[in-house]
Amino acid sequence: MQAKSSPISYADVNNDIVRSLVVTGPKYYITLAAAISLTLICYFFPWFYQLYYGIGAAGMNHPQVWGTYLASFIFWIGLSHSGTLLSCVLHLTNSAWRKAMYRSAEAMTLFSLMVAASMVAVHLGRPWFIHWSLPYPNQMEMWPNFRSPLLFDVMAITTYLTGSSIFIYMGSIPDFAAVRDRTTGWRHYMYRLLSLGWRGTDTEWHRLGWAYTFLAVLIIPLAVSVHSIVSWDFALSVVPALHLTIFAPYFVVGAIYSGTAGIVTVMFVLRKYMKFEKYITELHFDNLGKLLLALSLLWTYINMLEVFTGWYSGESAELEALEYKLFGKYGPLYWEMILFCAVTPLLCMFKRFRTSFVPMLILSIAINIGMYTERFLIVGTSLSRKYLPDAWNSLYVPSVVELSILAGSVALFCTLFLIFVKIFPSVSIYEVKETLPAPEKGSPQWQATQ
Amino acid sequence: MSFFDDFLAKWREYRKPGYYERFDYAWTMTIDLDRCTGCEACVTACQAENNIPILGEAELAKGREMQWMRIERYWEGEYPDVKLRFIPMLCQHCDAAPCETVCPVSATYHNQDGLNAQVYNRCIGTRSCAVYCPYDVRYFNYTDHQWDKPLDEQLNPDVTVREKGVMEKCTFCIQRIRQAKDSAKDDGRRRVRDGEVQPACVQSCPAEALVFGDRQDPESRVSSMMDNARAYRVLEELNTLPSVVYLKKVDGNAG
Amino acid sequence: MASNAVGLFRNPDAALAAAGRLKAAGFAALDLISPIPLHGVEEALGKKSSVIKRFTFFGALFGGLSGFALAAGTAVLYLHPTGGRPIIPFPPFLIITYEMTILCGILGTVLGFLISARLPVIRERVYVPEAAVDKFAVTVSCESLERAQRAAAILREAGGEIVGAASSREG
Amino acid sequence: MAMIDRRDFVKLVGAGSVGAGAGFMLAETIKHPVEHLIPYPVPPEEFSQGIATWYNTVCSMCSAGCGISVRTLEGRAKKIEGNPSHPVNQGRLCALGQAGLQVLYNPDRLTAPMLRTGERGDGAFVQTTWEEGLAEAANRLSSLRASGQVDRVCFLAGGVRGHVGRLFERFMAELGSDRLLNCDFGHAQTLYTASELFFGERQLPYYDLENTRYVLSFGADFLGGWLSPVHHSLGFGRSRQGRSGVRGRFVQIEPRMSLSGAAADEWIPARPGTEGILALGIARHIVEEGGYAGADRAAWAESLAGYTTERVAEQTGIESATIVRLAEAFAGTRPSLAIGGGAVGNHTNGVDALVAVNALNYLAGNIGQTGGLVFNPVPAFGPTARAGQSGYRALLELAEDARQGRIEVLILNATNPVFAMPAAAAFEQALAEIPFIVSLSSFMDETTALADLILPSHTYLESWGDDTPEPGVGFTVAAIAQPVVAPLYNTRATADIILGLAQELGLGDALPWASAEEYIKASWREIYERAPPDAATRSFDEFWRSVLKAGIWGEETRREAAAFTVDASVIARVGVAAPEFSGSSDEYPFVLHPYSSHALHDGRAANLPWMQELPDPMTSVVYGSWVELNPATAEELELREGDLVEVQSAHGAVTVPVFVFPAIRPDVVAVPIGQGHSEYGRYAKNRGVNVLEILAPLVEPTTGSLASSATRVRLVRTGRTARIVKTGGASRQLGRGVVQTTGEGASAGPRATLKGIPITVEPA
Amino acid sequence: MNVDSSGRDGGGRGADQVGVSIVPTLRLLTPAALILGVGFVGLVLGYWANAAFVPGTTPEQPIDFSHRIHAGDFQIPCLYCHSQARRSPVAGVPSVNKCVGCHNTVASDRPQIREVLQYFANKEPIPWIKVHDLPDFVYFPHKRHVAAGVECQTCHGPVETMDRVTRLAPTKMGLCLDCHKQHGVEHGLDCWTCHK
Repeated sequence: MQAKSSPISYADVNNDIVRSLVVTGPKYYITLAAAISLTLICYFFPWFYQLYYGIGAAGMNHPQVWGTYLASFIFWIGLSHSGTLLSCVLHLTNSAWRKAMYRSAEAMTLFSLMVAASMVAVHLGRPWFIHWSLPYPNQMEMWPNFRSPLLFDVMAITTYLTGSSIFIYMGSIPDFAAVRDRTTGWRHYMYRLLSLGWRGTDTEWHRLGWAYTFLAVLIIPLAVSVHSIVSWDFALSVVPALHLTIFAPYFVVGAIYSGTAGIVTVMFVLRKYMKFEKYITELHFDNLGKLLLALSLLWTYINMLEVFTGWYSGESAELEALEYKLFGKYGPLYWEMILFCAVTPLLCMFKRFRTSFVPMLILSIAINIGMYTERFLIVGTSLSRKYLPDAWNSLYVPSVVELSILAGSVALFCTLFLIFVKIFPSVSIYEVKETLPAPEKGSPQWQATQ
Repeated sequence: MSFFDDFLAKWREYRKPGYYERFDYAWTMTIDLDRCTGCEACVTACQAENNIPILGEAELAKGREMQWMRIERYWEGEYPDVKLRFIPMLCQHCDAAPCETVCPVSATYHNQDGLNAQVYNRCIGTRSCAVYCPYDVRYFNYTDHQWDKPLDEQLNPDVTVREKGVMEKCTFCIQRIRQAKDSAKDDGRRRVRDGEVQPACVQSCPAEALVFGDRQDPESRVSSMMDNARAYRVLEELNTLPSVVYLKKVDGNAG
Repeated sequence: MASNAVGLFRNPDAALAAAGRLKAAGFAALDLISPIPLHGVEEALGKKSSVIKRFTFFGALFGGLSGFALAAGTAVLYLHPTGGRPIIPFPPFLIITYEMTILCGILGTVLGFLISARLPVIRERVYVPEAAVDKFAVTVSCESLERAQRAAAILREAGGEIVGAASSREG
Repeated sequence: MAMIDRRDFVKLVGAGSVGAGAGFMLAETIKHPVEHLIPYPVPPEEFSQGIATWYNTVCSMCSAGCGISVRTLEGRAKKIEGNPSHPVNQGRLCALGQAGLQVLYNPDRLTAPMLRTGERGDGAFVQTTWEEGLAEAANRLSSLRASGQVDRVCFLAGGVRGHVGRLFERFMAELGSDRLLNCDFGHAQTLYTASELFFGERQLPYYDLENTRYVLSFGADFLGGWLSPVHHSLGFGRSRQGRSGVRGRFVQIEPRMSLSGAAADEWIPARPGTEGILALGIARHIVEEGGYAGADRAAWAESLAGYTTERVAEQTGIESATIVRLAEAFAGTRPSLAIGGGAVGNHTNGVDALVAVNALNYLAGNIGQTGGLVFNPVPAFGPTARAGQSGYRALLELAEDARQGRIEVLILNATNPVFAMPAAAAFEQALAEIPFIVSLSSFMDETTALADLILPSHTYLESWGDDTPEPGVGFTVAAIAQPVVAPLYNTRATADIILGLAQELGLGDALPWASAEEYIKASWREIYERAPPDAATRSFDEFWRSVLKAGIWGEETRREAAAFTVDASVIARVGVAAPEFSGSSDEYPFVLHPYSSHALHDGRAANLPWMQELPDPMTSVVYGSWVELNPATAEELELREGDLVEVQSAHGAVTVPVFVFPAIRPDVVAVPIGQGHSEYGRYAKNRGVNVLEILAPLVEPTTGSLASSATRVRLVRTGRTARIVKTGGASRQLGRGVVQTTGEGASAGPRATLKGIPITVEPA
Repeated sequence: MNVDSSGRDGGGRGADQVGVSIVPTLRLLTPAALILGVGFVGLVLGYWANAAFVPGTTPEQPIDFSHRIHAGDFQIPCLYCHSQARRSPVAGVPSVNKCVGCHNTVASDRPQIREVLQYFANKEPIPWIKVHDLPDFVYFPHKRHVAAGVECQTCHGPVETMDRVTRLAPTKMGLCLDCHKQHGVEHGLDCWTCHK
């Protein structure tokens, strides 16, 4: 006998979510197998070939020494930007609609960060020496160069990775406990460990609340700093069209933008295949849609700024770089980006669009394609139009290896996410309960009155 | 107390910008564009001295050329009064080098000869230095290069043969500079004599367009060359303070 | 031998009320186990606020200092003059400092949380699994069986259902 | 936790030992592999490990004869640099010269004597020993001698200079055949003839670029590949900026801008073949208005009467104003210098044109002047083989004789006529008629591929020889070429091979030397006995060693500038006819301008990877060949860079990609010579096209040398495109001030400030 | 309780049995952890053992030339045979005729010496095996160090006591740096001093 006022009761929440963890159909296993094999074939095999042959396996040349690997790196970092950041912001502003989706959003952050980190290794010429970029005592008495923007990256990403993984874990402790009680065998033991023996006493709740808030407060500036730093990899150079002060906000906005679009995609998938229709509703897509609209406008604005400042400088190098970007060999890509990231998102002005799932899915994917293009253009166009015209030699075209690794990185992300949904309750049990009426009690406003 | 003073002193030293100013040499190359004929003797000289690999047509078609010393060519005007300008372009060994700050592992830095050093052993191949270099004079080993036997017998034992994944660039023939310093030490001299060191390109230049020396020494030939109204640096507006100084081409009328 | 009284309630208010009565009756060692964080428990049970913020603060402080020390120290240990900048330039090192501040701040917070919430649990404690679903449990640990029975009585009349089996378990 | 029971213990031990094993192996695998230290059994003198030894010798990559010092380490040649004490290159060296190392260490060298087994030209050879090889050749020769048909033996040499060249002459003389031909494509035969006709001696004067103030160059790419580029570059540099206050001016007159054209202050594209006429136009202006006051003024006036400024302007396509300006500047600036060569000499009026250039020098009074034309003393060895170059016509005769079966044996050395002759000459087919061909080449070039017997010779870095630079430097110099490394393969020095043949043929008493070294030494004894000043004090051995050490020997014997006058008959003969071209201008609208490419020269360097990868200075193209078009022409034909076109002449066609070249006459197309080898090693084979194939067999009447610039062609688009591999990108500066220029006399100005903004403030 | 029991798939484990301590899990994991740990320790030990007890290389040389006899007992200075070290970057192994120089009179009857003479007779080099081997891409001029009065033993160990030369420890960058720091070598820490 459940509370009439609401379709779902506390118990249902537990049941549904525990079921989503323990009950696994063949479809899941097939998908997982597909994802893993794709990762192996498209990601690891080409990478090993590249390790053997050298970066020459990719299409880069002189002076176009950076290519899709770096673009993918920025892209994945960007994708990672919404999850935790959004979750933190919404947690602090205590908005109810966050609660059903933040867990998977944070997971997205985590895994795209991991993929991004792996792209660094793929990008390096001698990845077997990648540890030299970490500060550790060694017989060579050599240390990394802390003046380097790339080292800022190393620091920022490690911090961000640590931070967001801790954040997602802390949030899941009570749920682990709940799952622990309902499972048997190895799962039970696993969750026992993961839940650290959580009981849900008032003290524990109280401490968790504090810690969680502090983490949120710490992570917001961190997230902002991370993508600013990534932008400085470019902005601190003296390359025309990269040496721009606007770059940090440009990157951050772009990152949150693509990240939010990513969340939409993930939400759709979860809703559809994990049977979370009850929890992930029009409300979420509506809000995310609004967010997307706002972000797209902001992004467009900064993009126009970039073009304008470039043109207004009137300096030969800047102008050339700009012209090449807009109308050069890569010109079509630029306009494709404008279409996907500046024009189509305007559809979000209509509530009917925002609240219809499939169109939102398509939009979100389109946006991310556009954003990838943006990253590619940043890397691709400016390097091939630097100061000395004589060096503008040959066009950079990504090689098969590069493209396959790009595809493989997506597969890698999917693999990680698929494993995640079977270990983490991908919808937060206790926070969803908070949005429900207490058993035998009045309206959902109940705990708001406290 | 003394420790504190010591600390302060060190602090001041390390906070002082322009650290390069206290180095004991400031090797400099001047290139007289009015003498340069674009004959590219320097290019081959560099290739022979520094074990620069033979790439093959395929690699070059991908635009992966490797010439530490390259000749850039710029046309001016239209037929019939058209002019072709040559300019030798090599690592400018900037005092304020953008490439140095960006390397995460300090594989490139400013060494005691005031040179922009590239340490192959340390390089992990982020290629960011090449991106940061406004002169595009850093070249990346996209793969291991082969010399058809017995061409490898020519390789210079004083210079490393670079492996794949490593960035490389002009060193001002550091091996020759070391040689000169060595012999200076041998006959008990403190410093290298002017003209004692000549990088391969300078040595070979048929038009004597290239001059090499220490600009700290006011008596040296480079100093006198730099003391010239035609002297300029490429992309001076970037304030990278290059150690390569060009002398403007004189645009003569045939009268 | 100590023993516990555990009362299960169907809604938080009842549980809170019961807890309040117990407190009034001089039972100190109260725990209110709930599936969701309850607000206002502090007042009801008079628990003092947490020490986590100190951990966060000092963690961050340590991080900041060590961050700059790391950057500057390593720069001095092996001199690599780069780009005409000083050996110890501020702008880049401040970024390192910033990142390290946040990193250690986060780690400090986690530490603080674990310590102040007495996690992870090594020796078994009183636990009511229903309270992880939709019940609200009030547990009292008493030094003697008599007091436990008294507590149980109070809980019962507050409308709680006594879960006897949960009593007297020592890990 | 509980005690570990036995099974667990075993597990643990297992894990531990497995780990240990793994660790041990890991440490083992990352250890260094075994390397060996191989000492010399008996080290050569002046050898010392890890320290470089420098040997001075002579460069023979081109005909300039620069002195080189080769750095050797552990018996391997590491680097070639100019020999500082050699007056020609004074320590400097061009790209081609430095690439000599890749001749020595070329992977495609012939490593041992070989006999042809399969059909001619299908490249099937079997290795043999030197004894057999020499015997084989000797049998052929001796049988011919026995039957008194020695004149059916022909020696085709590439124009080796010095005593090795002499050895060939003596060998043929002893053999009794007069068929010794020297043919070197790059050889400026018309230039020699021109100076013979005008100055009355068959050797080149010394062009004193260093001290001149005004140079009129008629088609001579003196900085690129003409005669002695390194020495000319030295002169150019010094004349430009070497003297305070004075800056030499250079004017280049040629249809397609060459390296020298780019370096010049003014580049004047006269109509191809009319440069000589232009020269006479200038000459006439000097005689008539320029105030020429020589005794023979009348004679000149008469013979030049036809070349009025207007007519010349109309013939050459250059404004009269320009002609006048040039004339006045040339006559007005002292000292000035006119040089002619290159394409100008390769027209049907080549010799006349070059004579005209000489006349110009005469009229401006540059003869024998510092900064003008200085006569060289007679070379130390007397006239050398190069002077006796036999041109295209001689080769045609040879081919004809071959067809008639009048050639039994052909000996080839350092020459590749099959590559250098136009297809119209059908030289290859002619060779097929020769029963026995011996090649002394060190590479499998097109001609050697047709040989029956290959006796591979050393490269110049392994063999003995000597040389006098040509043209000289105004005084007598000679240099000895010595081996710098031990021979790499089972090859022999050319001289040794010839001497060996002589032994086999029983000419030992006439050519008594056991080895090339001995021969060279003996011949230098002669020079020594020509009594150098301190011959009394020094023994020959000291002399010999000192020359080897210095790598150069010279006498300060200049020819004092005797008042030079031209014979009236010569003056009367001065005159340049309009050039002839093969093919009518409406059928074949373009004049083909083949030029020897900067890196590959006449194709001899096509097997050197460094040269293949050396970007062409004007176009930055590497590997492969191209055809240069004026932008207007390209526009008109709707051709863009990389479009494949067929360049058709009346005598053949080649298919090449288009390169739009801003500095070439619209009615001229230029194709570099050097690529298009069908043999000659992995780097050269089947790459680009050989434009020489399609040349018309027109000859310059006086010398009988091939008029290689006298072919007209048309372009036919194929519709296909090919990527031109080049290292350069955009070719305009876009106002970036990369190459900055200034007006003349700026050098006098105040010091430029080079201090950038010092980095003292930082945002923090 | 019906609410509570609804949809319970936890195998009906009673509420009362649920424990919260993490200890059971740790217990469960102990053996695996132990095995891994021990394995790792083994790895480290094995690596160290190889480095420590198979120090460098002690190769079998073509001629077992004894430095103990020559440099130790007979006190022949190093630079007598390795004469290049004084003026060249490489110390150099003596040429065969240097050996023969002494040995065609000294102890020329010993079998090993006969081998040397044999090598000399047919003008073959002796294929010595390199013992002291720097890492690649390092430039170490013996000349400078000899001139600076660095004892050969500093890097090569007490060779004069070895019958068969062995490399005591692999030469690593740290070694060079320490020495350079100790003796305050001018710019001794500049990378390009050794790497070019």
